[in-house]
Amino acid sequence: MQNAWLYIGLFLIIGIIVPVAPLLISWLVAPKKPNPIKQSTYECGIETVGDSWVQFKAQYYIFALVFLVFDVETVFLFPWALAINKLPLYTVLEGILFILILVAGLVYAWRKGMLEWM
Amino acid sequence: MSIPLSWYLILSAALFSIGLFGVLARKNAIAILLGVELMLNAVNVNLVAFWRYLEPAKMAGQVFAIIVFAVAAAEVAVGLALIISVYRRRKTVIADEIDLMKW
Amino acid sequence: MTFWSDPVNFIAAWLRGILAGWGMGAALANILLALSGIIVLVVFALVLDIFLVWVERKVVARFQDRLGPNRIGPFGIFQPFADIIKLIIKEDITPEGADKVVYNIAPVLAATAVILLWAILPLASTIYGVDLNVALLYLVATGALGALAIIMGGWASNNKYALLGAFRMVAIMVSYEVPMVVALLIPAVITGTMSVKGITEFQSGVWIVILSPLAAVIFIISAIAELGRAPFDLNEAESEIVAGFNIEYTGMKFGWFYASELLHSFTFGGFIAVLFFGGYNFFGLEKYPLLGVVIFLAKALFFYWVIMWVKYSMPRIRIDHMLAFSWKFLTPLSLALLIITAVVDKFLAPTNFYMLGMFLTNVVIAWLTIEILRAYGKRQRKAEETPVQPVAEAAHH
Amino acid sequence: MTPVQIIFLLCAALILASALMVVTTRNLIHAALWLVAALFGVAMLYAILDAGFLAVVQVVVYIGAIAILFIFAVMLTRREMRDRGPQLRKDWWLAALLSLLVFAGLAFLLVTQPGVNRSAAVMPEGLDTLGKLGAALVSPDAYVLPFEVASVLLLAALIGAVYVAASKK
Repeated sequence: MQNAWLYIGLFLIIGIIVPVAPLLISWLVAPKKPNPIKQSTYECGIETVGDSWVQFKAQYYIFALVFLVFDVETVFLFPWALAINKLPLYTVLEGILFILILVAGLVYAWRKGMLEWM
Repeated sequence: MSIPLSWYLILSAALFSIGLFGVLARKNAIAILLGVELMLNAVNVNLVAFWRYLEPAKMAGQVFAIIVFAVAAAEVAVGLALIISVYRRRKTVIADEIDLMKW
Repeated sequence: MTFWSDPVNFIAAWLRGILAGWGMGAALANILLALSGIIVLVVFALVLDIFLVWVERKVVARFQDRLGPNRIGPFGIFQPFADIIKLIIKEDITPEGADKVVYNIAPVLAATAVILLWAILPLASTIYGVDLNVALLYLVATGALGALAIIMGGWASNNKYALLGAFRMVAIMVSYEVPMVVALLIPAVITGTMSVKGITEFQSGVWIVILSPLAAVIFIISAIAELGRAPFDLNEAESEIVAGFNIEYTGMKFGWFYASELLHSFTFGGFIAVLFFGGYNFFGLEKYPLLGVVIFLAKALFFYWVIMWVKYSMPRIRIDHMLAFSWKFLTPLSLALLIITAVVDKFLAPTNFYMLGMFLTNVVIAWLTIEILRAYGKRQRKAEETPVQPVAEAAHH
Repeated sequence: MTPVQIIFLLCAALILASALMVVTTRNLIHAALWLVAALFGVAMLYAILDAGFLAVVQVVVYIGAIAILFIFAVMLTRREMRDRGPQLRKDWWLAALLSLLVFAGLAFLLVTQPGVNRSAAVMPEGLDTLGKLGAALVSPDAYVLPFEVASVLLLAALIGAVYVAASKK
């Protein structure tokens, strides 16, 4: 178990070094002649208008919220999925009850019209 | 595993204290919630360390850690929803300025 | 143990002997060997990535009735190398107002998140990085890191279009992760393991796509969405937000976003192959690991091609349709499928009807879904055709 | 010093440094990103503790969902909050003092506790922690009640959050 994670740790280190290396090479060989016009925000080619903080739709937030709850749900479901083959039938029903309770939440959000993009 | 249990517990105590500082000292309500997250993580480190060091064959520590995940998720969902709702009405996220319910 | 049945361990044992001859400790030697194995694996993935740039450009050219790159080398195969040299010697511009540290970390994190996936990909029965027992969740976790990289890049660029692109990308990832994870739960229920290697070994008999074709379809759709490729490429909708989260990036930093997108697509092609289409299994040929690698890569390339096929044939969908498709269709469908799969699996696992039962269940669910959609569409059309019908009249239908 | 201890100390340094940045940095997006770093360090601790499942869950739930939600929330409440003035209350030193006292108290309790320096229990050979975890979550004589209650808790959180977020002025 620990060896597997040691391996992942080594993989992480290599996985960081490998993308950094070409960036370093680029930093060494690429020309560096900054000037204000070059450094200005590109956006879409013309002069930028206004602030780069645009107001966001709160809708993005609602979807992230529903997602958070379902994400945590799946964490509970993975151990359940591994266990049901070895355990009696009612354990399957417990998991189904778990899912159905959360589906009620999805139905509520749906009914409330929070899944519409307004 | 040559790490004494106390190392984990001290680390978790330090993390908890830093989180507590964040909760007490920050003005912004979202930053306060960030501090709460740190405190919950400190608790989880403790739970998992006790599971590993005392009784790895019983799953109590891991189960509780997962429940803490669920609690943290619920807390963040409701907490941030409240903060955003308050922000929409009062245009502030400074915890001290949200004082309508003080008296 | 010969070279043909277990090449990795064969070479490892040989190298271990040499290192021991130099008087190196066993633990250190193991770590060195693991490191060199990782470097070989990562370099292999990146060389493949370079090759994928060529494949992508050649294939899209054929789809659009063009020739594609054809100047450098035979069939233009050395074009990507020229591209890389150009990207490296280009001046790197950091826009003013950008958050420098976050801006520079984002492309590295995007590449790392994809490279990390190769740690668990079983190339053949004896050629794989590591057999992780939580591999399915690991797959989801690296996706989370990728989403973080995108939001970091979009935020740090100090550009409203980049930020909008990042927000859209995260909205897509957030919406399609739920059906994807539930589709991942179905192989876990069927095989009783979360290790991709275990799932592949299970499929030496029957591929999971036969047991649960719907799960495979759901996984492919949500994988395409997670990759942010068309028709879900709202994150870089050129006509709306210029180029999405990577507008301000230049040179090799842009190069990493581009390369990691391609490698991500290929890796997901590999995971589709591993989880649902037997991985390296192919009529007993997998006994020879090197042949297994070829089979696996062929399958992965095929699904990579399917992803490209979808990308170059479909128009981009609108954001409200994208969200509705996930939350109102794929998520309920995948949850229903999970519930029914769990029950059927429990009842039929010990019997001989397992395969047939699972397959028929999926067919029935698919049929019911299509019927519901048809009825809904009919109602929708009727409502559009007769907009001014009195309420009492409408109630009769 | 064994290699594991060195890895632990590196993780601990990452966690504590990032946690300090979380509570002190002015820019709230940076605070959220530092939180990600701290939580990633905690995930590494779980991996050292042989709790691989919790390590990936930590990344999936905290980095994949909670951190993203925080970043969204910061951006949504941003317009008025352009880092004007200090982010700490005026009496932050009081909070610092209290936190230090809490830490000192906890540390004192810990070092005086017998058996706190024990080393890890032996992992039974071939222990399938994942399978046991699944069995524990659904067995009636173990934790099936918390399992279902967690579902109800999440449902309540979802309904509450959606209700609050949906309510118009």
